[in-house]
Amino acid sequence: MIRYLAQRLALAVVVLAGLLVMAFVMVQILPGDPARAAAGRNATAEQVEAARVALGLDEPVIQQFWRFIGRVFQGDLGTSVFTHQPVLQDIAAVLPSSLELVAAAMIINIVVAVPLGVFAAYRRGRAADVAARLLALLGAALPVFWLGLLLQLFFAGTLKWLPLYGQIGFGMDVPTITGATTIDALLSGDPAAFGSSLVYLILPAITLSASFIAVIARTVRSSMITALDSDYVALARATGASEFRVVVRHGLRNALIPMSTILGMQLGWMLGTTVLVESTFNRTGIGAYMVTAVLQTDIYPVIGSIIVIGIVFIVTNFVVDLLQLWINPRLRDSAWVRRRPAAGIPVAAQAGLTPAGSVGGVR
Amino acid sequence: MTALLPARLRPSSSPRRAPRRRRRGVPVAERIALVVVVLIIVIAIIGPWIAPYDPYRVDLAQALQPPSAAHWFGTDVNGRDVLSRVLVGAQVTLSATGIVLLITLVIGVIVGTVAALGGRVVDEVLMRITDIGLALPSIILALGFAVALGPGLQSAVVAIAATWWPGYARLVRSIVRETRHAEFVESAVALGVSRWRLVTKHILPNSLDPMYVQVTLDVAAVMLVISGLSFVGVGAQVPSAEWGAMIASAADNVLNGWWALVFPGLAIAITAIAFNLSGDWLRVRQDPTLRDGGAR
Amino acid sequence: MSLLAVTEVTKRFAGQHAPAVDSVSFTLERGSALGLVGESGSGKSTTARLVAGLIKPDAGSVVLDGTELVGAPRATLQAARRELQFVFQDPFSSLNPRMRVSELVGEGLLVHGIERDAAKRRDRVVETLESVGLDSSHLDRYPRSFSGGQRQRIAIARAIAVRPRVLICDEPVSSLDVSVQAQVLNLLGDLREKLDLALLFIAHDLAVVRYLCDRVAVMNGGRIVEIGSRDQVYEHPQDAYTRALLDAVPVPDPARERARRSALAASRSVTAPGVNS
Amino acid sequence: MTALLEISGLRVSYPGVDEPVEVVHGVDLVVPQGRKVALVGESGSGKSVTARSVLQLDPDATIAGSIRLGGQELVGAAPKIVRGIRGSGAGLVFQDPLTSLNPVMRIGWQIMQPLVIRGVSKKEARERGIALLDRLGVVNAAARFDDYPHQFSGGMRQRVVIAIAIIAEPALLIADEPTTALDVQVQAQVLELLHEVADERGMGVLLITHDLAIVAGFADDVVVMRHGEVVESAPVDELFAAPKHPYTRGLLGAIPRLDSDPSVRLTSVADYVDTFETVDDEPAAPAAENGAAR
Repeated sequence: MIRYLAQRLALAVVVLAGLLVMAFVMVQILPGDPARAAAGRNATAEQVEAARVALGLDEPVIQQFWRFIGRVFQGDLGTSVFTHQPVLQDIAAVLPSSLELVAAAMIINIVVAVPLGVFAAYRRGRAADVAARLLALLGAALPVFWLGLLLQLFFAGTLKWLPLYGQIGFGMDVPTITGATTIDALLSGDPAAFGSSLVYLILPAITLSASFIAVIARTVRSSMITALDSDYVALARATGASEFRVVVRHGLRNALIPMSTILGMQLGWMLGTTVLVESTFNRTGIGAYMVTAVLQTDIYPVIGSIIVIGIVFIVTNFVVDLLQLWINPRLRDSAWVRRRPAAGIPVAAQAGLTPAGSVGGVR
Repeated sequence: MTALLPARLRPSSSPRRAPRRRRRGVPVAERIALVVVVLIIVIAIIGPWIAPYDPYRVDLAQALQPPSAAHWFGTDVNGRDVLSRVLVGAQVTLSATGIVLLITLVIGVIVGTVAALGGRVVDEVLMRITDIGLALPSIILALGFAVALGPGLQSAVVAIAATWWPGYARLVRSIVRETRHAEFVESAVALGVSRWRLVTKHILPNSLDPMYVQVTLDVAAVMLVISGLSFVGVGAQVPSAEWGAMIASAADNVLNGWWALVFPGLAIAITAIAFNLSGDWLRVRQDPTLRDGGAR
Repeated sequence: MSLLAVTEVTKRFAGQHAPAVDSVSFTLERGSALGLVGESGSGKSTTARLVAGLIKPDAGSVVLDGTELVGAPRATLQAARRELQFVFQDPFSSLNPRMRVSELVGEGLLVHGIERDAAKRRDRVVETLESVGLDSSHLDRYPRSFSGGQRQRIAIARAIAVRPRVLICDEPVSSLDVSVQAQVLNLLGDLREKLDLALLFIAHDLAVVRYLCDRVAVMNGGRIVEIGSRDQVYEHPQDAYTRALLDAVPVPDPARERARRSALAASRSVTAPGVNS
Repeated sequence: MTALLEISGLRVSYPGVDEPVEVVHGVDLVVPQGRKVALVGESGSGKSVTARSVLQLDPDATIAGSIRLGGQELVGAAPKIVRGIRGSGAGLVFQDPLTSLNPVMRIGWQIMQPLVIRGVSKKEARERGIALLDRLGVVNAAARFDDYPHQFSGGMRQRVVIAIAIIAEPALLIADEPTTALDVQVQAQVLELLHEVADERGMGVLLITHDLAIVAGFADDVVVMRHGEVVESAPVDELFAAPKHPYTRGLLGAIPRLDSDPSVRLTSVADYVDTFETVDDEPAAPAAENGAAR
């Protein structure tokens, strides 16, 4: 167990270090002169030079790298040229809204995908299976942003059931406490605003979850099939256990192992996919923030967002690794972990042919 | 020569469920998908010649015309013929996708093979690099590259390729490692086969099949990222007929010009479904437990 | 001088406490058959791979016909492989699925430069196939169209095509049905005589080893606990482990088995319940 | 001697590519109360399919004929009746103890399950489980009751599987190659254990195996199957002393034994009956084309 934990922690640290190196390299290869950018358009040569020294750009690369790392650990991700705010402050303002969207999408994802996968496995080749396969096919093929626009067209345009886009109904306002609109509405004790913000969340959340549902349904289906075909399930049946008991207690419990790994990775990927969804639905969030920054060639917000999303990804996956300890008793046995050939690779990547590409959403 | 029977009675003599959905030859849906794939590739090649109108000619008088006999897919907000743009866009989107996959495949196979067959240190270093690549969604990393290289289809292609290869390297590595420890490879070593022959004749031929499947399945995935980047304005730029960019320019008129939005999206969706179905079919076909007789 | 002399060979795998193979020594004479028996995890398969040079030992020496193979340069090892061939346990995974029978059996002739001419090589392949009970009609087929027994014949043909002097067989019949197993055992016995082959035969089945081998080594926990002639080991086992092993082997004779059970029950009532492993 | 299990005219088929494929063609078999019957055959003989059809564990299989367990007809019986006899009418032990235990469940839970689903209190089920495990030779059974399967060796796992199979006190135990995956010493222990437990509880046993040697010491009656049909069935002494069917003679002659003269050549089934080696993935026609086994 200790060995497993150490292994997973070490991996997380290595990935984090790599992430920072990559972020630094990106800053280095950027075209244009950061000193000039910092000094402003009309700066004189001396001013630019002064800015260069002030930014430490005259130092050797290695030294610059350590300064960069030091700044990151102090929470200094640079300053946005356009908002003139520290990047971390900007991100703190927009991230909760994205997390709210991701959480909603995750709930839809699990609620729809797990039962679908279980039914598809149990009734292989029949209606539920065909539905799951169809969904998987569509989920992997429909462009997220296009799906969002189609949903707008249908539910907002034609049926007029749901709002077209935005964060909350016109004329309503909630104080910014956390940054996640639904929670802010709840905290400020405004049920109307809360309802409105929930309604505004529906279409974006469905859009965001669409491509992920398919993957979870497929994962659950295939691990359920493996479990249902196994000797231990046959043995459970042979002792007279009911089908429900066989499917849920024996099958689903085993299906949780690969499922939790993939769900963990999906959380990170969903945060990435907000880039497309938030643009489509005009929501605030880290995705929209990044797109704006890219279009304005505003370096630090982009790099900062990459670091933050990367950290969220690393932390989530470490939490999932901890969770696996609880689901999979074999991991508590250090001898077993050592014997396992590829302990360093996510179970998801070991599970089948497709590497991370099968996690769903837009990579 | 397909037979479920002996497979279920094989060594453990415990009857296992055999996959149900097995028919002779290619199933109908997959057969259609293969035809569509061929059709799309043909369109991507000859698109510019069969387009009825100039896909780039702006004619504001013709803006947002609904589908009609003259304009089957209608016209967009600038009065351009949507059908022509979709046809020409096939070339733009698919060639960009193809280039990404080609770069990815080459890097992935080289890195993966070196990691699998090289020493432990080499393996460890290469795999940790891929870990980082896999720790972030491609689209996020691609945004990073895009801000470095400036918006544009080329930088989108470079960005996606740069972020996509780790998955391939991972896949190649795990397959090659598995193949390397297969008994027939050990048998070749025992026979006295040279290292070169071992890799080229025994290991690689038995490792690359899953790669073809992965590439086919990834056509859809890569295409979606390219069009996604174009959609948010980071990929293909304004007049381009890239499908994602077309959707982006139609997005502002969702409610009064659905056709400009729907048709390029359908083009993406149909292409993606066709490639995915073909990939699934390839996967089933090459799976040794499902493979039918017949020498190839 | 022995054809093959293995001395004090030891191998410990990374991350394991005990060595998988611990100071194993034995010799193999020209044309003789040595059986290596043991339960799973006894190190018998690892020993076979160490001898064949598929794994490098941590210590010890393997001398084939006067040539030291441990630490030998590639070329020496390559040359030795012509003399020393290997047949694997599972004929479903030990044949490259993408090669035809002609290529599989001819590969050794090709890589050792024994028969460079394609037509002559083909003749040799056919000749070898016939010696294992297959024929030229099988040449252009792939392994998947053969049954387990036939595949094992192909694997044997592949190994003997280069006319080795030592054939190492790692559990060659344990994945086969009884009736097919007998055929393959008889084939190995015949080939041994016809080609003057020395056999190193690894098996967990003591009866199989007794049938085929004139000398037997019993392995347990990476060590050889007893080695000797067939009669010596089977009729007068010296080591307690060997005796326990022999006692556990069932014999297809109801009367004998009943007698053995009642003897066992008698001894059981005296001592505590059996080994728990 | 009343018949505990009576199978007659059993036909089992599976959905095939074009039409159902029959793998068991009219098998008759009787397990009398308290007797041990061995069902012997090589791979593909249909022995396992026959045994499993008693509990109807494979939803794909189509079963015809008659299977009576303790007088109760099971073919065509309501699912509820079939489930009722699983565990308490007949218990099942599989070949591979590595795969027949759920890896994420404590072994105690798995042993108790058959009792708990029959309404026995958890406390009592636990006590009985520990007692049974102790009886089956698991040292320190109470302490190991809450371990997970991967913490057990193969032989110990097989004891756990046996405990699961017999805890609900079935009248019949079906053991499907219970020792094939085990080393020879553990095999002897497990067989002996099965023997003792069956005698103690007066259970009938149906042992499925390919190994005639273990049959000799275990079974009272032997049924030999080949290609989905019974070729011979006889009391064990009779069968070994004077096998009637040439296939049985071939099988017996093909086994290397510790008590025979090693210079006497093994015979092969092919010396007695026409054989073709069945070819995986390519039955019928291609097998005939490949029929080169000699």
